[in-house]
Amino acid sequence: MLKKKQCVAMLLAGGQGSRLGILTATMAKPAIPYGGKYRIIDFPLSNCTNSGIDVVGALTQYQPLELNAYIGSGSPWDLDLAHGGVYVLPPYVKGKHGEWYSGTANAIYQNVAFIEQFNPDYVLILSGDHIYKMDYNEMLAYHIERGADVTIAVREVPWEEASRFGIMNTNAENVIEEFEEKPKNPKNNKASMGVYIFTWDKLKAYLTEDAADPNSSNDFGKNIIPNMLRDQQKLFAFDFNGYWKDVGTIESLWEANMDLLNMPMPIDLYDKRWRIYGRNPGVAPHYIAPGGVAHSCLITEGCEVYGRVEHSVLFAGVTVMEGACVEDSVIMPNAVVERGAQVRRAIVAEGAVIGAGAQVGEATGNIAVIGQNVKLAAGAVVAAGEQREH
Amino acid sequence: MLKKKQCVAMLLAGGQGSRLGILTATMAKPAIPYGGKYRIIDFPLSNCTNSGIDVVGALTQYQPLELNAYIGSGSPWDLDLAHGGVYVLPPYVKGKHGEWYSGTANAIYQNVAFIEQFNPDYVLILSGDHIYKMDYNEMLAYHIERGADVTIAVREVPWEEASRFGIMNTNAENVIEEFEEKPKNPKNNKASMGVYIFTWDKLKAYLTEDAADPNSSNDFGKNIIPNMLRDQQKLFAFDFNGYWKDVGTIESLWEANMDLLNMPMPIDLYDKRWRIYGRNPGVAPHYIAPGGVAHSCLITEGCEVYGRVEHSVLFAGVTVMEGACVEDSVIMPNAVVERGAQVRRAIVAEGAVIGAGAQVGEATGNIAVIGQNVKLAAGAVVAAGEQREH
Amino acid sequence: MAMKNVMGIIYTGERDSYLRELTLMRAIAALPVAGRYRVIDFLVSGLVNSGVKNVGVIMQKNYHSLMDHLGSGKEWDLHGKNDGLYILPPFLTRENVGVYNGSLDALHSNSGYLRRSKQEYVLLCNSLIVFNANFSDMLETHLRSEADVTILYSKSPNLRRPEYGTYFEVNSEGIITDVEIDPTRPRYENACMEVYLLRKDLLMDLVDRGAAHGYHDINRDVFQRMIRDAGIRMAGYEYTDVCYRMDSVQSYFNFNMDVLDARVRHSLFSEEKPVYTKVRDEMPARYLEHARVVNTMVADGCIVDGNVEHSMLFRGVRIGKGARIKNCVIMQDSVIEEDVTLENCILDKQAVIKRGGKLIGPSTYPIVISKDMTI
Amino acid sequence: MAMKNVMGIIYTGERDSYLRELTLMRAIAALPVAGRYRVIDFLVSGLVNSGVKNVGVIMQKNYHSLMDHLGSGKEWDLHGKNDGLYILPPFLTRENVGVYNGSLDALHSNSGYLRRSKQEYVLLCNSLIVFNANFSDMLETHLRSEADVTILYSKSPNLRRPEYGTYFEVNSEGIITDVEIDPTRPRYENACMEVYLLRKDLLMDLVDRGAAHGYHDINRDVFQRMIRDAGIRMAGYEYTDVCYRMDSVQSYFNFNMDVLDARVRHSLFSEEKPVYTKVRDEMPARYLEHARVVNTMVADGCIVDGNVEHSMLFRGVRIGKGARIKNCVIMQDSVIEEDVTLENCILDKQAVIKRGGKLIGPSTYPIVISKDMTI
Repeated sequence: MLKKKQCVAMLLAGGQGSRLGILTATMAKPAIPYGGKYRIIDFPLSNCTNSGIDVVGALTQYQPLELNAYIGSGSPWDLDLAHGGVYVLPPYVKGKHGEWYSGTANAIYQNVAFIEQFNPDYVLILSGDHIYKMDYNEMLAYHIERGADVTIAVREVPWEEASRFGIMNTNAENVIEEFEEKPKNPKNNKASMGVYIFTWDKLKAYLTEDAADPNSSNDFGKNIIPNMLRDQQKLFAFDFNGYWKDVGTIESLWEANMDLLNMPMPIDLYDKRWRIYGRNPGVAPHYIAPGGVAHSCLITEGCEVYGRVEHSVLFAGVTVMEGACVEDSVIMPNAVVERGAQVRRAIVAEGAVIGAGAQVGEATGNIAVIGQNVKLAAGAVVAAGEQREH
Repeated sequence: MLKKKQCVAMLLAGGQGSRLGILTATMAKPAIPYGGKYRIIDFPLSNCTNSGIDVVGALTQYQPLELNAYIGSGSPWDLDLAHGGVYVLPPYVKGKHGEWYSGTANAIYQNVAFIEQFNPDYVLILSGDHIYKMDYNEMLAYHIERGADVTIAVREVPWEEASRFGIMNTNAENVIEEFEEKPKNPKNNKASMGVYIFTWDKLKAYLTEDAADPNSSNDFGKNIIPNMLRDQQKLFAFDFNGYWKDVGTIESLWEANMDLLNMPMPIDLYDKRWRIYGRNPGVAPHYIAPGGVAHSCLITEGCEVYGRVEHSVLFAGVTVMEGACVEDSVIMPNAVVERGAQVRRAIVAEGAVIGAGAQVGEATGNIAVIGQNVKLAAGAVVAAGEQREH
Repeated sequence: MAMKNVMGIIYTGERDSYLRELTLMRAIAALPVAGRYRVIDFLVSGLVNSGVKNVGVIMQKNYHSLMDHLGSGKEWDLHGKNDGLYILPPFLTRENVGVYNGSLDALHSNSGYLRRSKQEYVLLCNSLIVFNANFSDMLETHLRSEADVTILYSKSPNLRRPEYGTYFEVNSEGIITDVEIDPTRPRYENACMEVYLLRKDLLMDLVDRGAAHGYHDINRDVFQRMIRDAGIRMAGYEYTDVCYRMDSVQSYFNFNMDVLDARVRHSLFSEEKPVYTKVRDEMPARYLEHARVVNTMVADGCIVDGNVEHSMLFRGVRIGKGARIKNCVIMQDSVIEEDVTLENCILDKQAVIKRGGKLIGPSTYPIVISKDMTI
Repeated sequence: MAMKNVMGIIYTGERDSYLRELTLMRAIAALPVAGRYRVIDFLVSGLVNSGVKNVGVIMQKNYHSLMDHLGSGKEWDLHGKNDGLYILPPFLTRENVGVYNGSLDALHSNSGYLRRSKQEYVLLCNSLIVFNANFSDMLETHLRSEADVTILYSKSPNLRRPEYGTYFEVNSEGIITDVEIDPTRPRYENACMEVYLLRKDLLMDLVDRGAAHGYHDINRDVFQRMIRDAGIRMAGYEYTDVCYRMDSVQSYFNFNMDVLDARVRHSLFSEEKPVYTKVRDEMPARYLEHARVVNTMVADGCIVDGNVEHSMLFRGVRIGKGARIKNCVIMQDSVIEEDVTLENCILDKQAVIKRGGKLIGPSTYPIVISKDMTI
């Protein structure tokens, strides 16, 4: 019934993101708001649609509700197609029993039947927690040209950070000869971006082998790639030089937002030929009142600014009342900063209310976090690095 | 983020349908083909869209893949909306653990957060395994008018069959006073159709109570409705007089298809104001060859008939070769009946091939079934009532 | 009765000469307003929010930008195969190369669409009044009153014009008892909003009869004559929220400036009655180091480094350092270079004001810079 | 290079007078064919199946049914906000009430759309030839040959016409070396299919220059002149599968009858190259007790109780008991009552032949019954 596709994308969107603390208590990591109007998942989805890849299986597991509602029919990304589009794929019962995804490779293995419906030649594996713009089609052409079994996108990281990543040791032709997960003494600084293109037959064979191994942790980095190296399959590295940010921690999420305030922006979100799409809140342009101040910041539609906003990112529907001040902060959708409140170096999650005169965060130190829908009492004080869930 | 809706529909599409034998070995019951071009789930989905109910949560569990691909973005039913539409809802992990739906009520309970997103006043509960046309909006108006807590659609069944159903004992005002599940000596012949409208606040309270009861089987008929009767809530019956068919067994599925060959058809599928929508195979009109014969049958697009088809239903892309004969049978999509084969009183599932000269079924007796993609050898004989899975 | 039994028809062929350059290449319905909308968005969204599932838009001249804007109706969830948004351009057949001679002519040409639609009632609207209504109450009142036609009206001074418009007398039962057309000074404060609710079969009958009499305009030639007829019950339904008529450069300018007022803004844009429009997927507006913006609405995609006061910035506008903007409406993708001074101006799309430029208009007669102009 | 870097433009303003009543109220592109399709479906599906994501359809006169059919492009997955299906009706501005004077004029009017589209190549097509192609090979050949323009041609006798059409001489490298236009008897067997592949910037340049010279038709005035020019490399690409030109009632009739042939049917309709069309959600065709149907295609929604031989039944046709139908094309929703005899007829949509009626035309000149006629 379904049309053959050259390449199908599988997006691992199930990450629990526990290092993001209370921000992921009620939503999956890929659903986290970023950059004033996006969610993290907008980046891989927009990259797919801009690359001409029009079948995306989004593998969800943990807290899929918000992601489900957010993805909906897929129309914001032009993925509401009769022949393809975006499918949300949670684990399901087969025969008499069912099991949750036990690892990244297991998540794909459990969806082999989904992939086979499209009879693809190649499968693109993506993760849902990075900010970057990439033409997967170029990577696919590179993969096909070299007759690779798997191509792994890599980027050079500072040598001193290399030991935090999965490092690819390659020869001069970019053939991967060795893979080291978080090596103490890295021989190379090419880190895996978690973007893989597999020739589907090969991947299927390795997934099947992996599933039969009771000692496997069913993970691409720990099992599939090492097994392929062991068998001397053709593994290539694909160099990527653009902006790439893992937003796995509170600090890195805050930083990724602050990056957009730099001149020039390290990632161009104005490019009409590579738009980042997202679900639109459908509200009026924002309003800066006679007493409002907005400097070096991003403000999107639906906001009302009566106070002062400096070096910050405001999402849709945020209100900053008179005398309030927001600095070096990220204020997520529909949050309210009441009269005279001060928010500094903080992330205020969706729907939170910062009571009049409250103080959140400090001019230096760690990022303070106010959780979703938290109503902070008037005059409350939240220290640097503190997280408020209630 | 989501718009308030007066009424949200929740469609229980997780039925394993074990009484349908090998037909449901690889697909969920609501995905079973019916009537030449429909799937069973097309009926509740089309009823929703025709009734103006534009949020449908489809609760899947068992073999959701085909259903997922079939529902896709929801566009065949005009349910690919930015504000609402159809959502496929499998069980998901909350916090550290997850659980499968343990019963019909549990399936709704696990999706309370989904429903709450739309802040509805009423929730319509549907099941995915009945063939009928019904204006849920009329039932909703009836529910609202009476200030009911729950309204249950009922139909009169022959008295002799009443003991197979859930029977509602009502007073003259259609108030339900007693509910008996499969009573030995029924006092009434009003059977529940498994279509409920609940006032959402009430339903939520009873679901919560039910979830806390470790002895409950978490079922609407066994637990929720009896508990509401116990507490003397306002339960109303809503009479439905149209065609309604449970296609829970091989015999009833076959019968429901044969019903469409009667004159006049017991269910009007020509009505332009109440179309039954489905995913279209997108193939050319069917072709009857110079030697072909078609009598008293339904044939849809993409078929090629070189042989004889009598009193049968042919789905898209079926081929009946020269000298072959199909009688009193249901031939599902893309099946092939080769030269000289005889098919009588049978259901041939999707993609099956009946080899040349084979004989499937008999002119009397039980229905023979050939499973999905089964290749029956030339000259093979399948007796009445037999099921072939390989 | 549910609103899904009502279809909307929007006639977009209004006279537009007082809007000068602004409507040279677009219908009034396609005029950009309030930073990211077009005039027609309010009406289509109002219909959809009320529960209407079938909306026909009658196109007249100049409809390319309107068609492009409405597209498949997807933004309004009007893209189904059943009902949805229907774009009805003038018929050009082998014999007839043409433009409608008026709304009645247009309705007559589209009687096939009317007949095929399954709704029993029609809300017939013009597209030059901006308001954000829920029509459910109007429908209930119409059914209760047993009137043949119910007409929406407003007491807002924004609609009153000398020598232009239709004004009613409405009695205590809501029945229209007298009507004035284009009076020098309107005697009645109830201005017709040109939104008519009636049974579809009655409308089709009126259209047939009107066409047979050689009439062209359904408002003037049919409804207004009917008000004077005995035997036909015309009721008025008062709309009490804000509304604006877009019939001149001045009224267009005033509307955009009024939206800066919280009362007007919150009345037009609220959570219960969202206004949908075509999405551009721009990034949020970016304020640079020297930005000083007050009492202004700013849409996504803008980059502001200058001074802006009491203005409306549409999507993708650039304001350079040192620029001073006051009382301006600046449409999509216009570029204001460094040290420009603008006061009381309307810049159409993609206008460019070069570094150091200065344009100061009178507040009663704003300067209009045409689309794509570079100054 | 991927086909997503190619945009399609379909010009639908072909001359249609030999199609008589069939095109009185519709463009050739909107002619119903093969039981459930319109002529344009084959081309749009072919483009989409080849990987084209952006298709512009230039509308001329008579385009209501075509617009209604294409809708938002959803059936072809061309309904995105990025790329998709663009309907390009003639410009009617405040000054210009008009119809294009030809394809070149139409392209010139739509140069804004061309410019905004991000594809580098254009496949420029006419809409009166029915074929189901995958254009990827043509693109590869074009790139390899380094030709400026590649033109699709066919040796099929179905395209050859006396005194009409364009015919090429093509050398062994695929380069077009001579051209004949409207010859009394074509000397070359290679008939131009009026599908041109070229760089967008070259097309825009040709259109600009053509418009400046007052030309109207891009085929005759631009491409065919260019073939004779030195310095411009025109290549031919042969299409070897079945193709039909819809330029007269007879060719329309023959096409529908030929589809009954398995070779033609399987060439036009295959799993790899599905043809998409607007969906009607009809129930399957229903054969009643007295049905006797042979060598016939039958679409969904039909109810047949009579005798039908060598015919094409569109969706929703009713054939009464005792009726005898032979060599007929019966369009959507037509009703043939009991005991009717029809031979060599084309019934347009919603025609009704009353009980006992008899119409027998000559096979070389089928009788045409217009839409909505009752006989």
